[in-house]
Amino acid sequence: MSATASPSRITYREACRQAIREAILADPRVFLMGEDVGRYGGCYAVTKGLLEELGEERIRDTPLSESAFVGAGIGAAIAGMRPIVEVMTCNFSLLALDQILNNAATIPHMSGGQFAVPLVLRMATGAGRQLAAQHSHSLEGWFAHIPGLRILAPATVTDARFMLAPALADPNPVLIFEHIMLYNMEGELEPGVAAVDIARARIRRPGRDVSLITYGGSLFKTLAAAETLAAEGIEAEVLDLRVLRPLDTAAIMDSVARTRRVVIVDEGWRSGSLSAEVAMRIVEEAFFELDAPIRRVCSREVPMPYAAHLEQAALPQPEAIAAAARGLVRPG
Amino acid sequence: MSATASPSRITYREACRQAIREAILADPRVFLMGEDVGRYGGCYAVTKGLLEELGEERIRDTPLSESAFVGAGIGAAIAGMRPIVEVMTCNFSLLALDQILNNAATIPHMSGGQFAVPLVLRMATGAGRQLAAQHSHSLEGWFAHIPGLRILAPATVTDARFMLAPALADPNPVLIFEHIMLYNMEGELEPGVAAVDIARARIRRPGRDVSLITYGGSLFKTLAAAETLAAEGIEAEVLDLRVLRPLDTAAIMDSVARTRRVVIVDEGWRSGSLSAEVAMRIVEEAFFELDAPIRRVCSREVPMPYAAHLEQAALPQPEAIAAAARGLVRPG
Amino acid sequence: MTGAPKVHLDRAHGLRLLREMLRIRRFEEKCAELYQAQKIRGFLHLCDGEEAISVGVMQALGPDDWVVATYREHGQALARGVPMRALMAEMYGRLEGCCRGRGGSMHIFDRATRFLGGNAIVGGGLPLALGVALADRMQGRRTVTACFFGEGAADEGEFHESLNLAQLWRLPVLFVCENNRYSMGTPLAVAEAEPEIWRKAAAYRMSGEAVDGMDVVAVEVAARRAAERIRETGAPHLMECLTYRFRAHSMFDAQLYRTKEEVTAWRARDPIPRLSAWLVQVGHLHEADLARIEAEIGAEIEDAVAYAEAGTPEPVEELERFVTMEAVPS
Amino acid sequence: MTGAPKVHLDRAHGLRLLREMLRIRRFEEKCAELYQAQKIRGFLHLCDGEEAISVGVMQALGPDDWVVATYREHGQALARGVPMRALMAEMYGRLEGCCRGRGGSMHIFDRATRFLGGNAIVGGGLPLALGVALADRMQGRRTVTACFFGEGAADEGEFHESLNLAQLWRLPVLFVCENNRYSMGTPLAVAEAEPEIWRKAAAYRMSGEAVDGMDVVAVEVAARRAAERIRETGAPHLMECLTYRFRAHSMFDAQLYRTKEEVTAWRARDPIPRLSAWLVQVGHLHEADLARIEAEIGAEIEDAVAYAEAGTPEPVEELERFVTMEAVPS
Ligand SMILES: Cc1ncc(C[n+]2csc(CCOP(=O)(O)OP(=O)(O)O)c2C)c(N)n1
Ligand SMILES: Cc1ncc(C[n+]2csc(CCOP(=O)(O)OP(=O)(O)O)c2C)c(N)n1
Ligand SMILES: [Mg+2]
Ligand SMILES: [Mg+2]
Repeated sequence: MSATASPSRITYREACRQAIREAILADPRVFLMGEDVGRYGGCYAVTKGLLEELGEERIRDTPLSESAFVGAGIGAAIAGMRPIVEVMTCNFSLLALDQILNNAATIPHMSGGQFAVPLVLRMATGAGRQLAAQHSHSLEGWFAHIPGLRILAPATVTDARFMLAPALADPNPVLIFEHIMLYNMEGELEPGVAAVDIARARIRRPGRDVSLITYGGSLFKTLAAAETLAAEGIEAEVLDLRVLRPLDTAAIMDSVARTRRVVIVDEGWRSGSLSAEVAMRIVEEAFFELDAPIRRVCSREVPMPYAAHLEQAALPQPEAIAAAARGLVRPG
Repeated sequence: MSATASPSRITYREACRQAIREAILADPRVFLMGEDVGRYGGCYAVTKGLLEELGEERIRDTPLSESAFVGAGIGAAIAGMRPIVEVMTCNFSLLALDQILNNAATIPHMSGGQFAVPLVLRMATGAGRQLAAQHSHSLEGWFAHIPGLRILAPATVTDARFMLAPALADPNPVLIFEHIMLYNMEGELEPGVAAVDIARARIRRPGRDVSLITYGGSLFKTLAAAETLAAEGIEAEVLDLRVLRPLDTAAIMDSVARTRRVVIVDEGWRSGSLSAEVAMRIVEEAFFELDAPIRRVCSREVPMPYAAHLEQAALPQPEAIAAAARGLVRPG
Repeated sequence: MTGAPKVHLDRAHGLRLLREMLRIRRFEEKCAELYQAQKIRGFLHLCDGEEAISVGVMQALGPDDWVVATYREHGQALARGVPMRALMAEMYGRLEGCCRGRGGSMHIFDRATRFLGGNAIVGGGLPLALGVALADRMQGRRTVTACFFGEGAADEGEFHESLNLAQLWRLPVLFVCENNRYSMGTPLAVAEAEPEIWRKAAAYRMSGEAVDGMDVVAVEVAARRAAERIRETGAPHLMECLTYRFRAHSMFDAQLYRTKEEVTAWRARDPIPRLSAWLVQVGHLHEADLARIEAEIGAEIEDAVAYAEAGTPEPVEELERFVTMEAVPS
Repeated sequence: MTGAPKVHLDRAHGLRLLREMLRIRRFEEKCAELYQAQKIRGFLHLCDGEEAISVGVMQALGPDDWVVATYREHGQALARGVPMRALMAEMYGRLEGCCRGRGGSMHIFDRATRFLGGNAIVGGGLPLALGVALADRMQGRRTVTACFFGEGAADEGEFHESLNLAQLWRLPVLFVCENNRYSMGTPLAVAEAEPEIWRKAAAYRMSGEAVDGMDVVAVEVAARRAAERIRETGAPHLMECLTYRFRAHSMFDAQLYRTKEEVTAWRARDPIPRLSAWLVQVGHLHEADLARIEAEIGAEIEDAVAYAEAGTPEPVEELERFVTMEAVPS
């Protein structure tokens, strides 16, 4: 089944799988490795069937050893391959963080440009499935702090389908964060798109009254909030950052220039989340264009509880997003 | 040599040592463990002589295994001890980050309050000694993102000397970041201080024209900038955050209310550094009190180069701080 | 029955072992049902087939000893004495759960029985075990810390670092590897260059052994012998228990990676019928006993479910409680 | 001389080994001087006493093989053929350095000789070595990757994870442990429950051996034998080289942790006089040879210093160059 023949309505999971499959078929240097990507069928079933089709050389089940296989991916990228390394979920990426920061992100610069690390690291992120404190992190904001990395957060099936190829073409390490609540989502592939610009944010809903800036799993909550606001006569613009590093500052400032009011929605814990950086960029570059303080809707600063009502209370929700926007547009 | 009999002019290194020694002598539950804290005499010679005086039970050289001995510290804290664990420098703390985030910071909440983790983790941080990309990180901002932790950054000899006891008394994990450029610094212990309030920031220089907010190794650069500004008739207030989590937001807002202009100085890489969070707090709570955009002076977004001139170019410097402040107070 | 001589397997003890294993089995069968009914959510990992390990090991522990558990820990928790009510309520996400409903299936903690989690990071518990063992030793307590982990965890760096430190510092830890031959869908041989995990102990000059994990008495014998020696010498020990999980890794697992025949062959070694057959044979167990035990367990489970059903949600206002503690609990 | 038979130790080869070791020794003596003079800054780790290992191992490698190094890597770099000029200029922090002066002593990289760092995170290089070995194998190249690390690194989780993966996937890595008996100030026995590092190979069913690291010929013999087998089978090998560093860990080390006598005793096993005495004995080396070699090395070092002194600082405007690459270099 080639990419063009695929039905245009697919799940996010299927989009991820098609992208991986296509990349491996297209380039003998590309392979996938990670825990349970093969025999098990992949975390959240993303890679189901690929081992059978593509074989053990290209679909590699690794032992439980995040540091070793991520480091091996870095080494393989340096030595001519184009590995896609899957760290099942970002919760486990901490075990490989030294390799990512001190090797992948550092060797190109530190070696004076002698070695590049054309590596793609995929991982699931986020909460919402009652997986509790150790399995519900949103760590993409941390990775977005690291010079040398490109950080992507595909939220739509089109982005999930078409970000991988440009990520593999990037001579630098690219990390792709897939939100766990998106895998089951179905969507229409945008017609005519064959590659996504992995340098640019994307307006998902134009508006004039307030900018709602978000990414990843929070996009659909934010769009829902925008609907609510529209019913009240508030036209919110929804900007999907989708590239968390380097941030598309121009797109942010454009939107701010139009709306002069900003709410940032980010599933990370509030303090020190990416939302703060986005806000600070706006303060630095567009302070005098703001008509109101910037607001953010983030996760509550707690280890994520298992109980559904507490988990939902800890996460950003459409009502809170709408309320924040309303408070800016119609204060008092 | 008891604390009270110590000369009031000491080095930062000596202040750290005295604090550890005093804590171990005062409480049988306290012990120190980490790489080379004993026989070698400690990283940057902080713990020199303590093994000989206090013995192997209380001063424990560990193997090179950051995850295991930090996790062991967490377990020991849970089971009744009050460990001081030294991770030589924050550069190596990545290897223990899973233990810190998923166990130390999480178990108290996740267990429903059944277990506390009264652990102190010390580590060196920062750049300035030409140690290059893998040994020059400032990661305290990352840790300040984690709910459940208290993060301290003593900048003065008094703070280095008297933050440890309250940190050990805290029923929660406390991380202490000591900037590598401070160890050799001599200073006067503040008379009459016997414990530092580890909930509160501290004004190091009062002023009315602009707030310079900083912490740790950048404090003295910031004070130098304030001197420069004073000579030009600009009275800068220098606020030493010293507690990076939970931030002393009240102290920040107080200062902003006075000066209405803010420069944040932070040795972390600009994007996603703690500076962004401090700025966002101000935007959230005191937006209408600001007379000018917030500025920040951070490290350039590069793996730290070895060459001295490049390292200095990458780090925040007094001139840049003064220039940023000047730009706010006397724009155009 | 292998190793039996060292344990006095009288009727009472035999029935206790049987009852404990059955209790875990039935409890988890109920959990699977409740998961289908969406009463339990999140990830649910059953230890169906592996009950002999928790039950056998716990026989060797006293009330002051510690247990450090995995995310597949219902058996570990029940065998240790964590009350079933608190466990079930936890999985229901209720305030009455042992962790106020915050932990769920993967994060069972219970201070009263020194049950230190419930850890969903593979290998994440091993360093903790070192610490509680160290603390007890420094405080002059002659306890043992039983640290459970899967064979998959033996591939993580934490395993290596922890075994080294434990042996070096003579930390009284009983490392219990539940080798069920798969880490998720990855078979032993695909993940481990040395699939005989117990042999890795030698890399730290630690003592190690493999035990038939489908034989509760063998496990008990080995655990008692090990715990005794640990208490005496302080030196840790690695015990690999060979076992198999009869069910899926979690509730999201199509089990593409193994054959039905393999599962069936292992089911033939089910530790529960194995023990009960022996007990019948030697005259310790009669039909009526089994019926009574099943009835008692059934009643306990019903009670636990009722307790959980009647449980209350934690008030949302308490969401941030214990993010930082106000005092160290004692 | 142990193991000599397997290497044809003719005069030319004998002199080459001697020259290579001397070259490292003299180079580092110069570095120590330049550090005192503050021409070199940062951390500086000398391998004084350990030269036989790099020199011996590199004999077994061809130009297409990879080397993954530590932060104590001047010997590894020089023996591998990284030009001395580029190395010295690097330590001076000059644009002419192999890494444009960005890496310094701990981060020597050289693409031409496939010298992949210079890694200042203990154990951080092992996973990288797996990767280059895997890439070469997947691309059909029959190379060997020599991965150096200290015995302290053997305590890190990365060691464990890397050896397992290497053996499991048959990755052609020669793991070279430079066991100098101390990690900073921590003696072997204080850090390792099994101080014979080579024995840890068994935990992964990997072959392992200990070699006298003060005997360059023994190292060469073992490395050649191992490399040959690795090239044939793909299976990795762990080679522990027993050695000692005669000097401090780095330039900030009062060496409180060991006695002068211990150092003196080890100095008696200095690999350089050991080889030269043998060469003299068998008639391969004469006074004049030694003088000539020393003179040549002296000249090379002088030249390297002059080169570094004449070097230029990287323009500050280029600070951000290569933070992200514009293309993959080929
Ligand atoms: C560090 C880490 N990596 C990956 C996972 C995802 N994961 C959960 S269970 C599991 C398999 C663990 O296998 P094993 O240790 O053998 O225990 P078992 O499930 O067989 O009892 C994996 C890979 C995890 N929880 N933690
Ligand atoms: C992960 C990590 N922890 C700690 C350090 C600090 N450190 C630098 S060298 C060293 C000792 C390493 O010993 P070993 O591996 O035996 O190598 P040697 O220095 O003896 O050559 C330590 C602890 C480090 N660089 N990296
Ligand atoms: Mg298993
Ligand atoms: Mg060493």
